[in-house]
Amino acid sequence: MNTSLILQNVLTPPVLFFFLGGLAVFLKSDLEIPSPLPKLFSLYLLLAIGFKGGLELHQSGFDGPVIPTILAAIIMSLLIPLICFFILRIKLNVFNSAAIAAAYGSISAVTFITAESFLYSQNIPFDGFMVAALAIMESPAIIVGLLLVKIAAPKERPAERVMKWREILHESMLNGSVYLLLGSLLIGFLTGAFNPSGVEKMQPFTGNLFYGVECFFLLDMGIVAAQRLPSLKKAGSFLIGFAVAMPLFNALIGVLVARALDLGPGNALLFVVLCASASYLAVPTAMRMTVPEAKSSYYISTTLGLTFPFNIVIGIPVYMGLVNRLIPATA
Amino acid sequence: MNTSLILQNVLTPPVLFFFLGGLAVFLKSDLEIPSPLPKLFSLYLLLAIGFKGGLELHQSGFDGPVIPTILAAIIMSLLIPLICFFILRIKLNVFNSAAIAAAYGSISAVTFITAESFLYSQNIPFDGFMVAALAIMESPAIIVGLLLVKIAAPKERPAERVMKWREILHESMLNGSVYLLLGSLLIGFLTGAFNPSGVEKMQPFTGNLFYGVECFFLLDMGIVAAQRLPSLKKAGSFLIGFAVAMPLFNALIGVLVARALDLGPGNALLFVVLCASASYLAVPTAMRMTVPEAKSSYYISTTLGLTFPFNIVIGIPVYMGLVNRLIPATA
Amino acid sequence: MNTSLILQNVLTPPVLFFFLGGLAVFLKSDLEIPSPLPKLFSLYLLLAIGFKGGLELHQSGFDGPVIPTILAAIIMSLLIPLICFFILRIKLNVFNSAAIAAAYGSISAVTFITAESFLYSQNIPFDGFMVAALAIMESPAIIVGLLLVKIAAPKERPAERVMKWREILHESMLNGSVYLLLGSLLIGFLTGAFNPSGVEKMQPFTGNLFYGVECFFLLDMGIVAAQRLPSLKKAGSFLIGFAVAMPLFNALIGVLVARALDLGPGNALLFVVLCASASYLAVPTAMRMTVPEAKSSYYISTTLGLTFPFNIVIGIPVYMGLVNRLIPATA
Amino acid sequence: MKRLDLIFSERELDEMLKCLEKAEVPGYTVMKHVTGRGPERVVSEDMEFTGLGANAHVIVFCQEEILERIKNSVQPILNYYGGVAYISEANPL
Amino acid sequence: MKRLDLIFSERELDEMLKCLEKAEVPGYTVMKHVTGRGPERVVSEDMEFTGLGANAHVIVFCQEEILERIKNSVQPILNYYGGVAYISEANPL
Amino acid sequence: MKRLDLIFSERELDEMLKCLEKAEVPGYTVMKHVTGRGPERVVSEDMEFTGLGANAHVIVFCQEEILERIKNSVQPILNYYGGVAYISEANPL
Ligand SMILES: Nc1ncnc2c1ncn2[C@@H]1O[C@H](COP(=O)(O)O)[C@@H](O)[C@H]1O
Ligand SMILES: Nc1ncnc2c1ncn2[C@@H]1O[C@H](COP(=O)(O)O)[C@@H](O)[C@H]1O
Ligand SMILES: Nc1ncnc2c1ncn2[C@@H]1O[C@H](COP(=O)(O)O)[C@@H](O)[C@H]1O
Ligand code: NA
Ligand code: NA
Ligand code: NA
Repeated sequence: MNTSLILQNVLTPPVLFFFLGGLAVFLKSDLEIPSPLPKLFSLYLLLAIGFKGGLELHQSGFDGPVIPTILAAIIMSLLIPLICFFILRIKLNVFNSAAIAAAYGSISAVTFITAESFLYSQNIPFDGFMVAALAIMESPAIIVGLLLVKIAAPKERPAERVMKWREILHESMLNGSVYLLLGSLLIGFLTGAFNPSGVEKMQPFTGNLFYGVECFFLLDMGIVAAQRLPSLKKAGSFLIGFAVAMPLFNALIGVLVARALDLGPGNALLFVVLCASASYLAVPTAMRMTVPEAKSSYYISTTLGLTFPFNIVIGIPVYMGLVNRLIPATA
Repeated sequence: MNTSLILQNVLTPPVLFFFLGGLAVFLKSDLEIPSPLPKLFSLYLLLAIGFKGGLELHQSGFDGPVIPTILAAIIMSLLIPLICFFILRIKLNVFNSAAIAAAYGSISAVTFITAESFLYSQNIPFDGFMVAALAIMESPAIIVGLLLVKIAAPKERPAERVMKWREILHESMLNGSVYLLLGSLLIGFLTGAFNPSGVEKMQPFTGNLFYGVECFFLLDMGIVAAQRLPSLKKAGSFLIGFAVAMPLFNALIGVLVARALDLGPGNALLFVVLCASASYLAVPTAMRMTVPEAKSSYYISTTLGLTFPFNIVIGIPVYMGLVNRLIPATA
Repeated sequence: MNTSLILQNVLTPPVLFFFLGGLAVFLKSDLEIPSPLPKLFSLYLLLAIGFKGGLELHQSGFDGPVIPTILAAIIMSLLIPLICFFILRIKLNVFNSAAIAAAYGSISAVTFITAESFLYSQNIPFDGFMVAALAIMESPAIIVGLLLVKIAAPKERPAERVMKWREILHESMLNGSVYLLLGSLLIGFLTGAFNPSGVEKMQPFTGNLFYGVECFFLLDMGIVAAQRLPSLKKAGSFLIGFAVAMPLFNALIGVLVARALDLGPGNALLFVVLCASASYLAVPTAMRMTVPEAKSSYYISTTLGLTFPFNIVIGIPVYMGLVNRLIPATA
Repeated sequence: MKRLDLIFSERELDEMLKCLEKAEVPGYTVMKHVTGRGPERVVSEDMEFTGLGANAHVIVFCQEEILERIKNSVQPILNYYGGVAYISEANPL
Repeated sequence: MKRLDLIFSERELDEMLKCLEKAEVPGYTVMKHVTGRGPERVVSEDMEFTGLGANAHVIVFCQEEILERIKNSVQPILNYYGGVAYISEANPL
Repeated sequence: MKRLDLIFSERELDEMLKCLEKAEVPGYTVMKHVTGRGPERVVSEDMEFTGLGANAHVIVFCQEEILERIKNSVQPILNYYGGVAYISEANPL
């Protein structure tokens, strides 16, 4: 059954374009999407996800499963980095462990989108408020990561580099992509509440266009991910194993929490994907600034070179299978 | 009443995204829309405004208020720079005064668009031919500015820099943004006349997408405007006062002219906004080339750092209040 | 009759925007579409043409005229470079002749799109499988061009530059634009077959937006083409003549083949345009890498500076006239 | 041989290149989208979309005698519009 | 006069420019979107969208005495975050 | 120490970087999207979209002995495809 889900997932345009991009690198085609075009897509996707999420949050209100789900999401993004940290410390130093842990505690918006597309193509309903969970899971993981550095490695850093709370909060909340996502969420919410004609006029841009831009961006992500593979090989088998096993483990915790929250299968899948995915936007940027001792090739090649493709291609349908098995469809 | 209009204006997506951009700068978020993406939006908006304006000009024809309105617009864009020049000369030299005067005589297309969006959300009708007035007000103000330099400052310039008529016309008519706007207007007109199927096929691009791109661009404009504020402070309180008082004064003249022209409230608001707004595209570019003696930080920080946000956020609803008061709604 | 068709073609938005771009260069306007924005449009158009073509290929299947047309297209793209080569050898060396010949054997996707838009505005039906012919005609011409160099100029090259088959195939099949077009074609086909909901969700992006982006890109192409004209003058009257006469000649062969294939007038025009157009994307890139001895200004200024504008403005309606005359409308 | 670095506003690029061509330089290299601060102006990336543009950085490798010719035509432009020009030693690899 | 070339990650650009301003340089030129490889890191264009950014290349033409001041404030940044700084001779045209 | 400036078509960038790596340079910096004119070609920005690309400007700071190694492998590429390479003096800050 899972193989049929995997096949159904693979044969959608976003995943196919992702393959096309990756294949271009393996075949040494000179296909290239020059900078800053990927940034355009990335900004657009964050803006559009946020805006749509805010709209739907306004429609759904804060009743029912909304608050519990968001709280659970926050707890997951505090808990997962701690688990990851202790596993990573087996082989890596404090700086690298904390940076990678933060990335896995945080989320990947594009993985989330791809999961949404998957649910659409399977005709499984889900709720817009899940985007709020998405937006809110970025910061806590960064905070945990930086705290781990602050606590575990105070002596290894020169005096002027002792981390300040102000800096930690700044990096976790005001990171460009976190800020745009949260801001657009708020704007979507306000627009839904006060300016219904604005909602309609945004729809062709944030709504109709979305799927196509997603495909275009995944084409680029395929190229980027494939170019990270060589440095993943250098990173060694411990990190390679981590980049596949950790998402599966996090997904398992996620599905149990989703079950406890009584989420329907659509929302449950999205919740699981949030737990299983790892950040390659907000977290790496924050870590580069605040923990330059960590090797960026480690947290980039694991999240982007392996976990991201794994989730996009195999993870989502596997997690769906997990959800179907563990959560009764009547929820 | 005006405060309610201001609130209604502030709670639309374009203005909210403008705030989001400005706030990013104040909070020192690293949100950034890298060059040349803003240029993409700017080119798109000019092309789309022009095309739609040309279409509607074709539909409305040149009867009724069209020709008088356009003539009045030209007169305003000749008159306003003269008034500004004499006010600015109190404190500034000929070069700076002429450059700033030209900017305030010219128009800001994005302010115009935002006013259109405001009218939409208020369900107030307006006519497409106003775009023709927009397109036509850019050049005369540049010509006046350059003439002022030619007349008032011939001795302060080295001989080889004496301005030639050819150069003045070139800068005022063939400036990239003026040219694209006028050209697209003409293409829209021709398409409306000869190729109705083309009109329909352009609609998803120039029509449906417009509002979303406007929001995206205003996000960037918020960032850009906020980054100009420090240099505005350096420019001193005279220019700060000028950047707020002048639009209000120009708006007042504008509303009286609109009344004399017997324009309906929608068209009247657009006319007023054309008078009150100041150029940060065509005019600065032209001035940088032909009047390098003028300090670019002066004409940029006033128009972009203060007048633009003022018009977008407070100006438009205030001018609407003015129009409602001075122009009977039956017009 | 042809002049009326030319006029009808000229008065469509794509051609008008092309003129607007070209005129900007002649009038020395500073209108500019900075890099990499043209690349964005170019990637988008290839992706969208490919995807739509793949979809329609899935719908039409491989029956009827599909396979014969594609075979004929391949033969044309092998034959035309040979003819061109022998004509060009009259005046040019082996390297230049081979490079230009390859360009004329290959195709221009934007010319093809403009022809499609022309057919739309004339209400003449055509089939989606023609895009497959388009996609497939790029590579053979490159192969022939490189073979001509391999065969005709082995002694003029240093030993380490002897061309290998591997390299020839790589440049002809894995060139970025060929790869993206073929890949998107395949993805379109697979999506049509396995993911109908994906088709619908791609439509706003690949379908509705297409015409507008085409216009925007043609604005840039107008600028680029006009900037190539000076170097075309330097290239001399032989190449100028070639750049106009060759497309006409190739069109004539094309229309006869189309007649033999029993294509309807819409498909016939597209087939003729494939024969008559010359490549300025895939072929120049491939030639720059593999035949650096050829002067790039030759193959760029002919294809882009003259043949492209000629086809866009005059060629398409003239070929339509030819098709109307030589192919009975009942086909 | 000498290396000349010219930095000035993109808007004067065409004029500047004409000067270089007149001085018969063997070649030149142009980097656009450059920002910076000089004695008079701050040029920042976020203003590029207005058409004010950024700076251009032009590098010329040439013989010393060509520099004299360049100097005469380029200096007035730099004086009027702003920008800097520096020379250093450079030899072919 | 001297020419200073600084190459480091774009993310430290603001901090670096503040150092230069403090050392009272007469001006500077910035080229962003620069890639490269150093002893520790490979910086490639395809990662720019993530916000990790590319390198910046900063050029300063100034008197020798200013270099001393720059050195003291710039060196710790380069040591901590990576990047290189080289000086050469340069004279006004 | 020495500074090497290489300017050539972006399309040869990978090949060129491989040469540098083989010569064991301590690092390099790459600026893409560079235009210019040489004895043979004009490279302009508006053609970048075709995939012909622009030039790349590569800077290497290294010891003199590495230059010899670079020269042997880089020179043939420059001769065949075009491009220039110049050396100047440079010292760490
Ligand atoms: N001392 C300097 N070092 C490096 N670049 C400079 C220097 N002075 C000026 N520039 C560059 O030259 C440009 C124009 O300077 P300005 O003379 O202020 O118009 C500035 O934006 C900088 O990019
Ligand atoms: N020897 C070198 N020559 C030229 N550029 C260098 C050199 N070493 C480092 N760089 C540049 O400095 C950046 C930062 O280097 P790193 O010290 O590895 O962080 C690299 O990405 C290169 O762009
Ligand atoms: N004398 C020179 N000074 C500066 N850059 C040069 C010079 N000659 C050539 N170039 C650069 O090298 C590139 C390739 O030159 P070419 O040898 O014509 O292929 C040109 O596009 C310029 O960017
Ligand atoms: Na996670
Ligand atoms: Na005005
Ligand atoms: Na052809």
